[in-house]
Amino acid sequence: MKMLINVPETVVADALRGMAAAHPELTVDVERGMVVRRDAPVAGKVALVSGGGSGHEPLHAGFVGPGMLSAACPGAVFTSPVPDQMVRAAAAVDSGAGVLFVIKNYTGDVLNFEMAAELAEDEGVQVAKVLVDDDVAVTDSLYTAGRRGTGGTLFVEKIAGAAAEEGAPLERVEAIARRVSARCRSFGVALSACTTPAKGSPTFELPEGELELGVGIHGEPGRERRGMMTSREIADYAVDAVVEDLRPSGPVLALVNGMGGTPLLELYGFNAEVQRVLSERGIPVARTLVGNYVTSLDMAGCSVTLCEVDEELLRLWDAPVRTPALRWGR
Amino acid sequence: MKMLINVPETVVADALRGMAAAHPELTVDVERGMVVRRDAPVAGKVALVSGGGSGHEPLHAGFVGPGMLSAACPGAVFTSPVPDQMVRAAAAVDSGAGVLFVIKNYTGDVLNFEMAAELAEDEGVQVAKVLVDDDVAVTDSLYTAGRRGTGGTLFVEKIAGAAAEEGAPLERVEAIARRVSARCRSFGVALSACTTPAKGSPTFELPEGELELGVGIHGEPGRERRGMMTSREIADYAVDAVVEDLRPSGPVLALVNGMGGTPLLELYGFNAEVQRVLSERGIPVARTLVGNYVTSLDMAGCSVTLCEVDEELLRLWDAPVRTPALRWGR
Amino acid sequence: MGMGLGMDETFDAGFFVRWLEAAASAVDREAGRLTELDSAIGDADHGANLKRGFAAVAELLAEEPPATPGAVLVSAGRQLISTVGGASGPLYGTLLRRTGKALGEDRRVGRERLAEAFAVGVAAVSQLGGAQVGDKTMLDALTPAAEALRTSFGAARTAAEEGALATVPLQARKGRASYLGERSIGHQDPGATSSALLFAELAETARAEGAA
Amino acid sequence: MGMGLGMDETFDAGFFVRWLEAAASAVDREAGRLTELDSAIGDADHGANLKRGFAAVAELLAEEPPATPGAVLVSAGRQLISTVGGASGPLYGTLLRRTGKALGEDRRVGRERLAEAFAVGVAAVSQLGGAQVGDKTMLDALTPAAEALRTSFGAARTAAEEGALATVPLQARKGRASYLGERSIGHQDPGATSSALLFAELAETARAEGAA
Ligand SMILES: Nc1ncnc2c1ncn2[C@@H]1O[C@H](COP(=O)(O)OP(=O)(O)O)[C@@H](O)[C@H]1O
Ligand SMILES: Nc1ncnc2c1ncn2[C@@H]1O[C@H](COP(=O)(O)OP(=O)(O)O)[C@@H](O)[C@H]1O
Ligand SMILES: [Mg+2]
Ligand SMILES: [Mg+2]
Ligand SMILES: [Mg+2]
Ligand SMILES: [Mg+2]
Repeated sequence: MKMLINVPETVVADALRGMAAAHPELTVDVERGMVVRRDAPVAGKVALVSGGGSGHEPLHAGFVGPGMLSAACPGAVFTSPVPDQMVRAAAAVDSGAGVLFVIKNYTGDVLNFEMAAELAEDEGVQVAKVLVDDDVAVTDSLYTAGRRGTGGTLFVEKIAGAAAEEGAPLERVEAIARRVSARCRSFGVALSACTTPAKGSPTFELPEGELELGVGIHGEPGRERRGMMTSREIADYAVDAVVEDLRPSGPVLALVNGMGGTPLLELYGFNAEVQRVLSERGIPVARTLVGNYVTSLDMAGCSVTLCEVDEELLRLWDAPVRTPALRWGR
Repeated sequence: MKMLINVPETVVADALRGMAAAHPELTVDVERGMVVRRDAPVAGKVALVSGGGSGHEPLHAGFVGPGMLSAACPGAVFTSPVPDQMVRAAAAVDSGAGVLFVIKNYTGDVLNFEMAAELAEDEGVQVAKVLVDDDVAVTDSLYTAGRRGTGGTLFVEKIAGAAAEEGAPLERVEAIARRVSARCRSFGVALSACTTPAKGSPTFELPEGELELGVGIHGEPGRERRGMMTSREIADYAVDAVVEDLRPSGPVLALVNGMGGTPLLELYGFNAEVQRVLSERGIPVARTLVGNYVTSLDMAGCSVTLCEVDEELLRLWDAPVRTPALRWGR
Repeated sequence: MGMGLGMDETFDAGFFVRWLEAAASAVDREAGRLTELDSAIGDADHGANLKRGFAAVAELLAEEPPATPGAVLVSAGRQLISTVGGASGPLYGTLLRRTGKALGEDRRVGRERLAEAFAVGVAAVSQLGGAQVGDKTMLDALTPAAEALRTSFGAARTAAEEGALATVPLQARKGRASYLGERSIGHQDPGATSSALLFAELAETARAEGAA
Repeated sequence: MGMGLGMDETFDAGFFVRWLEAAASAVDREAGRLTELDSAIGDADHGANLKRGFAAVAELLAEEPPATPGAVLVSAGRQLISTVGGASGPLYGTLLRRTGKALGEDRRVGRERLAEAFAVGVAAVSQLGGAQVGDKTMLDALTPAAEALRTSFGAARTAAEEGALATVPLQARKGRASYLGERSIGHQDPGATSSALLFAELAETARAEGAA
């Protein structure tokens, strides 16, 4: 498998250096593994810190900026960051108003962020935490590590980020983040496996005529493997999986997300099918976002995330955001 | 080769329907194959119309909006649009101030846009044209169809679009577009071939340990094929190819572009190497844009475009833009 | 050959409609091969392009059959321009449109008259695309075919086929294949191949109606 | 065995440094295999994770060798937490840190004392990650190994190895492999495998110094 890299060991540091050059509006600390809003700490504002394994770009570092994250801590590829990163990031962005950790539900992320929270609190930072576990492909039971965090992260980070930007106190930002997290569900589909730089070959075998339904963003297998399906069939399956779990009673935000290797042309076409299913199911769509936002390296495939919103959450979604990957409003 | 599609025949129409759903701020005419700024025609403003084969998304439709294109005409995959599309788009966006056609230099695009220009002028629209031919991998001689248009298109559309938005008359918008086009050069590298929906298998053979230096955005071969190179070596080769042709004497804008299948993580890492070479060559970089902007379906690889700018062009680059794929300023 | 038909046999609009319908079928049948050829030295769409265009031509002609040979070709040419795109759309569209225009308003035209009109159409293609015989394009089939049509439909077919085959050793100087430089040598040009297909169907249509 | 050393043989800080250096080499050597195992039921990074972490441990210990066995383990554990990430970083980090803490400040510790401390460390791992023996995690190797260490280093090595092998038929209930459900059956757990590696190196280090 060919990659546009030097050596696997330096991919994350190289990417951070490249990001620093492209985004002078961010402070990128390559050594300490963190990307920080240049104007942080913002006086009186609650800070949001997230992070996770690399390989899901633009998540999380591409979401740092006014209206969204205060800092992101990228780990090695598919490996959660270490507590030191989050502790330093929290110290860098805390204005005294406290810090919300946005944590995707993976054993590694949870353990490292929890350790970081303890250490940061020891240093006098007030820390709240929100867990994102939106992937309905995993049964949330005692027999699993629980649902995985995927596309819902974008909604949590954007909406809670907007609340923080408006000046909401930590408790309220945390409550909003939890509300969003509770109302997000996702389902992912892989058409091809991803290849990590360290391994250099696909992380799982997906024969030519098959796809993986319910894949995770690290190439974790999902519900089942099937013969190739059309865009229409995939949309039916994915949207139904999400809707059956979420059972929305009001309008939703829709994220039609690419896993990294699927062309935007196909993704937009897939969105047409997603919208068709949603309309057939009578679910009103307030806003739709199409693109590669929560990726899995070069994996071909897509995911659908729905987030049920009330007026307040929709207003916060529409609020201005200025980050490398999400940008709107003034 | 698996794709997230229904049938090859409908991919472009499907994508346009999906785009319409995601972007209520655009008018998408699926039947007539055009994506138009919702507020067009804008009184007194010169309009910009571009287009080309599909498969290069977000180019061009993703660049429609205030500060950039007035309309885009997507053709079939890798096939230039037909004149009827551009004639209708010109009619839809012309306020009387005239229309600039931004044309990538491919035989098909040139012929179809030229026919469209004649027909539009017959209908009373004043049409100016700018040709983008920035790909230094092709020798510009009597023995070729001339240099291809690739990443430079983004600079031409953005900067000329900003001039039009400011109220510059057609002559001036055209002059600026030509100035940008004359000062843009690109070089592309493929790590894997792309697969068109119609063909269903890679459009060229690229063995595992090799890459194609100087590839075009339709998978056209370039200067040479070599054994796999590191990000560092590729940056040296690509930047030098561009710089030797452009010979900039002032600051440049840099576009570090993904071909579609290369993860953003790798692309940012590649940018670090591009910046290193530029700094070694003593070329100041005014702005850098990293991402998948001028793609070639699922091709893995990258391209580097440099655009030498003076103060005016830089100011126009920085001017506000509000499109699905490029968005900044207020 | 002959079949009792003389030198001054003429063809009406229906003949040209039947030819273009046959061409549409042939292009549909051979689309994969044309795309395959275009994949080697182009962008793998030539078959899909012509399939889309000729299907639209056949549909249009079935809906609104024009009254004269010239009108059939002009209308088919316009339809190709409006539906194909790429390089081949304007070029084939111009070929048919200009050939049709050269035929004027006559309700029936003879082969030699057609050959002359085709020469006009081919010249227009050369002017539009700036290519000459030997540049490894459709002109390498069209030019000798139009010339040989002065002799017979069969000769035109053979000339087009030979012209297409003769593109194999050439280095492309126009169109997308020109980017390949020397690497374009050894491949048959897709456009010349589709041109040969059109002339083969023309000869077949004529033969089916007893003409040579 | 024996080699003239009695039951009450004790080990100093240097012994633990040598063990962790040997572990770093072993992890470096076996990184590909660990990643391969993690690729089957995880995310293909376990080898790279531990390689990075143990290299950092070896470097730290070479630069600032702590004076007591407990300090060596605490410092190594902290370094793992600070450099590994993922699930295994906090878990292995906690194992060593809590084992080290349990050893207190003594300059030399005996095997039985070490076994007791390990039991404390293993319990901390279980508490932190919420996993039990049988969940197909590193605990399936660590728990029997800590227990067997009461008998001998060799017994601990064997127990860890058997524990790792015994994960093959299990269905994972914790960590990333749990997403696989039944599909996790038939694969050996990468974390249990690396745990076995650590106890193998512990036994080797002890053997090289004449202990059993
Ligand atoms: N300048 C030209 N003059 C004549 N024919 C050309 C020219 N450029 C391209 N062609 C013909 O067009 C064919 C390619 O058509 P097609 O694949 O449909 O368009 P595109 O190259 O835009 O993808 C070539 O094989 C060649 O025969
Ligand atoms: N909750 C847990 N308790 C104990 N061990 C665990 C737990 N979750 C995962 N592990 C161990 O961690 C190993 C995976 O480590 P690693 O691949 O480095 O981290 P990650 O799963 O975050 O990629 C698994 O093979 C398993 O032995
Ligand atoms: Mg991991
Ligand atoms: Mg084409
Ligand atoms: Mg072609
Ligand atoms: Mg792992």
